[in-house]
Amino acid sequence: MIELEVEHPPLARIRGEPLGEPPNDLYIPPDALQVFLEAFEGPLDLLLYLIKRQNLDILDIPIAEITRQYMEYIDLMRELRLELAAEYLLMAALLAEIKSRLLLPRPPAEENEEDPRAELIRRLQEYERIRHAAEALDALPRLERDLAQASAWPPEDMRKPPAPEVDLREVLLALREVMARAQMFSHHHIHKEPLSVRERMSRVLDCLGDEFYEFTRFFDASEGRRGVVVTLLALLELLKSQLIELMQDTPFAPIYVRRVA
Amino acid sequence: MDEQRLKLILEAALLAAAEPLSLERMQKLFAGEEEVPDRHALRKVLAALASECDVRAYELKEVASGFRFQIRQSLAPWVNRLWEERPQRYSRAILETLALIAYRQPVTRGEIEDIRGVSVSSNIIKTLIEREWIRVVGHREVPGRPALYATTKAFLDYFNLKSLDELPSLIELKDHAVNEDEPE
Amino acid sequence: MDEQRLKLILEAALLAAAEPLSLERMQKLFAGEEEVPDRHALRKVLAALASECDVRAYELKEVASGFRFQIRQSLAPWVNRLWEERPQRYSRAILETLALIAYRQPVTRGEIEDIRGVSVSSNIIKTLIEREWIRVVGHREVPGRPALYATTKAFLDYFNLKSLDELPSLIELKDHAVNEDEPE
Repeated sequence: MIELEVEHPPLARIRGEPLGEPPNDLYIPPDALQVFLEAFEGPLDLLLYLIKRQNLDILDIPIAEITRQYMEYIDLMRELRLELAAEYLLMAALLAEIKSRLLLPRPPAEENEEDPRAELIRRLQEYERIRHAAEALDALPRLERDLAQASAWPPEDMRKPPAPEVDLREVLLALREVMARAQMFSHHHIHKEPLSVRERMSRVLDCLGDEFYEFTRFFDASEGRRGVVVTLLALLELLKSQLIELMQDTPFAPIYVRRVA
Repeated sequence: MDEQRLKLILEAALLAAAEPLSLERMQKLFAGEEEVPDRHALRKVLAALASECDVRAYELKEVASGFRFQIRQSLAPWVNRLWEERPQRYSRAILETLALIAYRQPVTRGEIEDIRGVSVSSNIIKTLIEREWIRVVGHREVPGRPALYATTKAFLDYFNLKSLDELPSLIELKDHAVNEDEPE
Repeated sequence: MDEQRLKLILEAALLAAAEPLSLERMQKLFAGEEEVPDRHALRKVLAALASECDVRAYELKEVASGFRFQIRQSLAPWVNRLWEERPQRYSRAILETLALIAYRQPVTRGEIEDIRGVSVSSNIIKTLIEREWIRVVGHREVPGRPALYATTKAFLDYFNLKSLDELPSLIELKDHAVNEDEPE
């Protein structure tokens, strides 16, 4: 569809219309726009897209036209109050500057001055090469996705390469670090959550399988009051995170638990 | 599927798995294909693979949990020298992932990535599963049905814990630096 | 040591190691024996091993840190069904950053940002360092002494490459013949 419109550029249609009225060739449903913005890796990527879409030559970009289209995207994004990275605005300023320099009549003395587009073109080319290189890299066969190391079990009565020994303190130090980094310590609710509840959550999920399970079967009186509380908290936590659901046919009938399907 | 192709696929799976494969698990390799080989067909191909190994450094073994390729006993003296050099260590990434699974279980890989701010490679998960310190206890019912991981009994045993409760709470971790000189 | 025996030992070691083996490490397998095969002998046997793989599910591949047996790419669809975890996909941001480091190394974060036209999040750098695909090889002696990043052998191993020379070549740059009469 886009290709068809490129053959008959719908530019005249857009001119003069108030900004914010998305032109047809640019129309993207608002929901999709965030996705769309995320699809671009930055202003150079967006510019390259605009250029390629119209089969233009990077070496000879019609600056005025590209600037106009670029600005339409920017305005559209602003209109929808999408957070726009500063880089996009910087590029808009640069395009505007190049355009104005091209429009100004040049005194003969400055005839051999460099084309104001040159720097932009160089950057676009450089970025395009990297974009291709990234695609080529992604296409290389790689471990995990396309290849696996072949290995066989070690000989009888020989352990595999000895598994690394780990000191619990090392694990705790690692946790401290990651929590500090994520600033998880500031979340109040985590402090109070007893780990036994987490453990019980795993156990409940594990024994649920695909069947119904009677609610009371999770409670083991021999664990005492504390055990019952832990189980209840675990069930509530699982309910809250929508991993299980409770069912009861009629009031006072047995309550059943099952995994959310 | 012709036998030659089937043989290649089984050989590949056995060499990639690094653990014994049961016949059921081998059948799952063909999930979604028109023709899933039956146990009889699998056994026939495994027999062919086994006899081809006669000239190789490994043999096909059937153990309780399935089949695996195993290096011949006679080659043990040389293979042993492979591990002599370096005592292995786990990376910080593995330890952090393990700690997060212990404290936030049941938890998905995506949730671990959110907290760590770094993507977690499948190898890390595989290493911890192979060590039998974590396992899949379910799936979160969101698009992609990501696996939920939890720690195992073996994890508690290794670290000599009766239950997860014996791990310090996060607040304790924060307030008291982990004491390096703590007696064992 | 006769060649047949040497071949069996190398085959065993390569299948037991779970990581690429360098020629040096292969030689260490014979430490203490009267006769340690030289590199030439090892290469000869490796070539024989490689050609015997033609009919098998795996191939012998030389990557940056040594030799490994690896499952053929054509069998990946079946092998991948062994694992619950899908192999990770990498975002364009990560791939472009990695490509820039691979092709322009050593390079600073600022230089990467200049070429990509956007800022590079620290998560991307952290992920690449954690995967051990890149590392800091020095600092540029300018204000702030920014770190210089380069790729590692593990990067080459992962992407099935022996050296940076094997990276796909960059597309040619066309010369900028400025058109003086830009229509407007």
